[in-house]
Amino acid sequence: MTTFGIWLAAFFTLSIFSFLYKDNPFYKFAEQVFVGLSASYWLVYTIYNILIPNLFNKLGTDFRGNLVLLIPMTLGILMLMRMVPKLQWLSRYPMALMVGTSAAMSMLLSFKSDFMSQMAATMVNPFSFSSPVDIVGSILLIVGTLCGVFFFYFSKKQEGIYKIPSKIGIWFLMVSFGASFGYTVMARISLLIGRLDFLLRDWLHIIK
Amino acid sequence: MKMPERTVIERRIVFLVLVLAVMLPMLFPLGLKTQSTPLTQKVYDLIESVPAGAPVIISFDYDPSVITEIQPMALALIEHAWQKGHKVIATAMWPQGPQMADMAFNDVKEKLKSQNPDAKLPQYGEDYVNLGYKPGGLVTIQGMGRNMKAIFPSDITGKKYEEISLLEKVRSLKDIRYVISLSAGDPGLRDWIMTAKGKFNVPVAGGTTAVSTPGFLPYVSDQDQLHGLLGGLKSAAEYELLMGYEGSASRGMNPQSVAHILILLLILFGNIRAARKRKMDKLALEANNG
Amino acid sequence: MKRLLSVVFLLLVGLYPLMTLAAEPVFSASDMPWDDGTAILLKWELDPKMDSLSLQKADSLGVFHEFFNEFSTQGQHVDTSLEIGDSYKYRLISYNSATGDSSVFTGSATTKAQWFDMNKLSLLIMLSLVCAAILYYIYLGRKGKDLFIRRISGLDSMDEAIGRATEKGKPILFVPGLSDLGDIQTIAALNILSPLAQKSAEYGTELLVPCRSSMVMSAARETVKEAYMKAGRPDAYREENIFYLSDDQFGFVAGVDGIMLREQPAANFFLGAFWAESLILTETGFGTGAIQTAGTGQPHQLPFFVVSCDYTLIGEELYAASAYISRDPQQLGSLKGHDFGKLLVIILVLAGVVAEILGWGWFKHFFEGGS
Amino acid sequence: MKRNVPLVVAFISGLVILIGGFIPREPFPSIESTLIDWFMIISGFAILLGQASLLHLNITRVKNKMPNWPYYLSGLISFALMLIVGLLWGMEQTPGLLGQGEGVVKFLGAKPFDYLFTNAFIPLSATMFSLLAFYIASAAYRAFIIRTFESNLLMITAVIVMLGRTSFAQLLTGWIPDKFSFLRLPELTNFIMEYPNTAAQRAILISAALGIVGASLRIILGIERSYLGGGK
Repeated sequence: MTTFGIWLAAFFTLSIFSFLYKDNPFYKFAEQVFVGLSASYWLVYTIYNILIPNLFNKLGTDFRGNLVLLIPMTLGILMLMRMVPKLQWLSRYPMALMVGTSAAMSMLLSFKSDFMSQMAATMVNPFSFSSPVDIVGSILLIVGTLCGVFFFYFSKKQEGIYKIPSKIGIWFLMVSFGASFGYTVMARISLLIGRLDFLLRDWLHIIK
Repeated sequence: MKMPERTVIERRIVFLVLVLAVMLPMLFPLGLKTQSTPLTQKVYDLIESVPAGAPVIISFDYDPSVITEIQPMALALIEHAWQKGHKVIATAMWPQGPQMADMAFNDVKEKLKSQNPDAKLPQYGEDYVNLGYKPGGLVTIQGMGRNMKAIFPSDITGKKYEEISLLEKVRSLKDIRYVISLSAGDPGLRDWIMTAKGKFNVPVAGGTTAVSTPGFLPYVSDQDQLHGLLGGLKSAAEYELLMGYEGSASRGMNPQSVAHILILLLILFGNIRAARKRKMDKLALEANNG
Repeated sequence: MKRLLSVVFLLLVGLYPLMTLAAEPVFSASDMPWDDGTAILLKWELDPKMDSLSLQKADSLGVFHEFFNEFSTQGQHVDTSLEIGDSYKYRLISYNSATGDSSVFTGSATTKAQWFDMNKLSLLIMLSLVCAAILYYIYLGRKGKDLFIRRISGLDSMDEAIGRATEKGKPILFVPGLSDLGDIQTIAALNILSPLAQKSAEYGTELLVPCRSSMVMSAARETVKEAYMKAGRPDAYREENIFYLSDDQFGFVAGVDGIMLREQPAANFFLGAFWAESLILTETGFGTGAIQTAGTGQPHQLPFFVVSCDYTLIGEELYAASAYISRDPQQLGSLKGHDFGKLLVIILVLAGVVAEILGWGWFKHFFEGGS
Repeated sequence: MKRNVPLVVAFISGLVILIGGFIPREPFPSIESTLIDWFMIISGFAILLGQASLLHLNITRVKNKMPNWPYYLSGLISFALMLIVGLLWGMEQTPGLLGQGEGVVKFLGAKPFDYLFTNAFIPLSATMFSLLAFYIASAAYRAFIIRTFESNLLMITAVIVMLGRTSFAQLLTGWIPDKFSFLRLPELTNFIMEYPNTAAQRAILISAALGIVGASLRIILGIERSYLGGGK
């Protein structure tokens, strides 16, 4: 059955690739199979990895000690009420709890690591480095960060002298986008390599 | 309606050329070697610096769509951690993660077995454990910082947390010596940096797809928010190099390099063509006016 | 904004003394500062001749057990997961494994839970400042004060694009992203759609809006209809031009591609949330020779938009353009509050660099928050 | 009741977490742990909800014989298949309702759930994203045209990085003398990534963090209510 599995995998791989020629029934079929499998994967894993260990097992083994868990369970069931148009409003309670909690956490955590720490990381003395490459680099780092932030500053018209930092900021952004561009190309090609490797090695045994 | 057809045909030709550019170097490897970079070395050094017996987390925050890039990292990192005698705890912020973790553990064990059939292989529950998937991203990680057992009452086999011997001394994230998140997006490395490092001060390193690599670099600074970063197939190949073997990532670097050159050539030709067209349009305009 | 900034500096000046530490004895056990009372901090500085150590903790019977043995001449270890308010005894034995020399130190400490985490003082101050600024400006906006934000230059290119479409007698294509109505990027896109629809109504140019979700479609219909009314051309409004294509990501893209090839719109707008499909869309649009304007908050897609479009709204510019157009006090006020934060960063970083050059490490250390 | 109570819930849960972020002592850590516990369980149900609505949508499509309905039917069938085998025999070492299913494993070489995962799910998901390689190549030829100074800057960086991250890079520029080693492509790429790229990404992070603070603040204070659904 392992061989059959590889043929199955090859069939699905080629069905998706056929989209490159044009949209066709094979692609449409493979795509919907993907959607279906992915949905049931989530479902099965949610049941086995979350609901059973974190909820039902706890309630099953020690119901009295875990009575408080009935609250999130009720809230969870209210969440499912979203499916019923008339009772949709009930899902707002669990939503509010989740949104409130995660908003507060992400506010604290991202302010610390994306604001405070980034700010501190930019406070460097460029002249403390020995190699000229690092000195130039650190100066670029400071200037680039500040001008980049200024580019996103909307309370001032970018005229006259204020045009300069904003212009420099956009240059840095462009360099960074160029880097992202290169890395994205890299990533996409890698994925293709993986698939061709599967076809040539596991399916056709052309390479070993 | 002439235009669309030409577009479509052009596209198909480019597609075909790309397939060839990737396939040929696979069939006839060029034997190109890769070179290690500081960010990869930093991850390697982090693992090297931690003594044997220390509990560590490798988080599998990706799905099969990126296995080509991330799975080789997982293999190399697991092998390295086992070599150093670390107790590897696998977690997952993506539902497909636990499955990826299991595949990786089995592959590394198989490799170790084929290298030395008599060697003592790492034992499940003693040397490594797979705790499975939990949703919630940074909220969940924050919970791990308080109490690991509350988040993971049992592992994926259903065994209770307190019955797993390697977890005996691991009460919270603070007992972990380093976290490496193999991450393909959200939730993933960013949440580990913010929470495990930002709140609980546990060293965090990462392996990401090349797409998100540039965005993580600001975290590699004197603030040590990120102890090194593996970005894409190239870094995976570098890690294999540091580990002293050639795996799927190193093999992939041959077609990868050729395909990059192809893309660059395509950009060049595209620009030449566009410049020509602009010139022609200009001439036509002048002819019309004059 | 100036007044707020001066408050910040007064606050910062007073914090300097916090940063100094007392000299270390050879081995010390002390309550971990500013925590929940479950950890003890152990620090040591050993004789350089030693090469191994054993850190031990006494159990309830007074018997010492080793729990840590990683050697460093000068180091520290945090013993976690302790009980609040209990006393713990520690012993450190350091030795040289070759010569057999050894020395023993003892220490004890009591855990204590604190009311405030002083390491987070800077975080609290900065966060409060930014939040206060945001709320202040939202309040001003709601009171009807005119909050200034600059015009985003990408918006100017809109007129040019519409003009060109009119000239050629070709339609305009507007894709409000692939996200649903819950995404602020989609809302921003719809806000920008409004003046665009109004212009196209004035010029009598056809406007096509394909949508990925029916929710977005109804919202877009509402927006466009209203704009046509404002322009005084409700008769020109065609509901069927704003339509649902497909839920499926690549199916949607294939559909929009088809429209571009068939209708040959002279101007394309891709505003909102886009993923990997961004490239397929703009490539086709480029092939048909349309003027293309894009804008998204998805950082990975920006490079592709920049190289294949004539104008791109980068990240926050999309929200700023939306706030500029809608004049919604909540959006505007928030944006002004963020701007205050940005100004703060610029000034503090400049000050920090100067401080570092002068060797005043405490300044940077304050923002790092210690650990 | 329908609107205000949820707003209060969001406000209180947000406030407790915010205060707990600065006050390390009890009761805040316990409250936080409880909230996190609940959050995770509710998330579990939320995932169920997401999958259920997808299912509902597809069932409606098949029932009403919408265009392409046979494809949606095949999606539903594969959904049911994977769900059933997953519940019956579990996956990897996780047992299902019928235990570990040794007989089936002997026949297939793996548990049916894992078999489908390896031979259908992995190739489908990996291939889906590898399509993008083709689109990048085609766009490289047809749309990546240099026009302004800014886009030139972008393209030049992209070219350096793309070359610098190949195995050719060392061959191409290895001849540059050590004194100018920073001009070698791999070093140049590292420099670009480490400094200018980091600077710009840092600016983006800082602006985004401010955006998150603003959005979270508005949610906690109930100024922003769109998550409750039903318009503004």
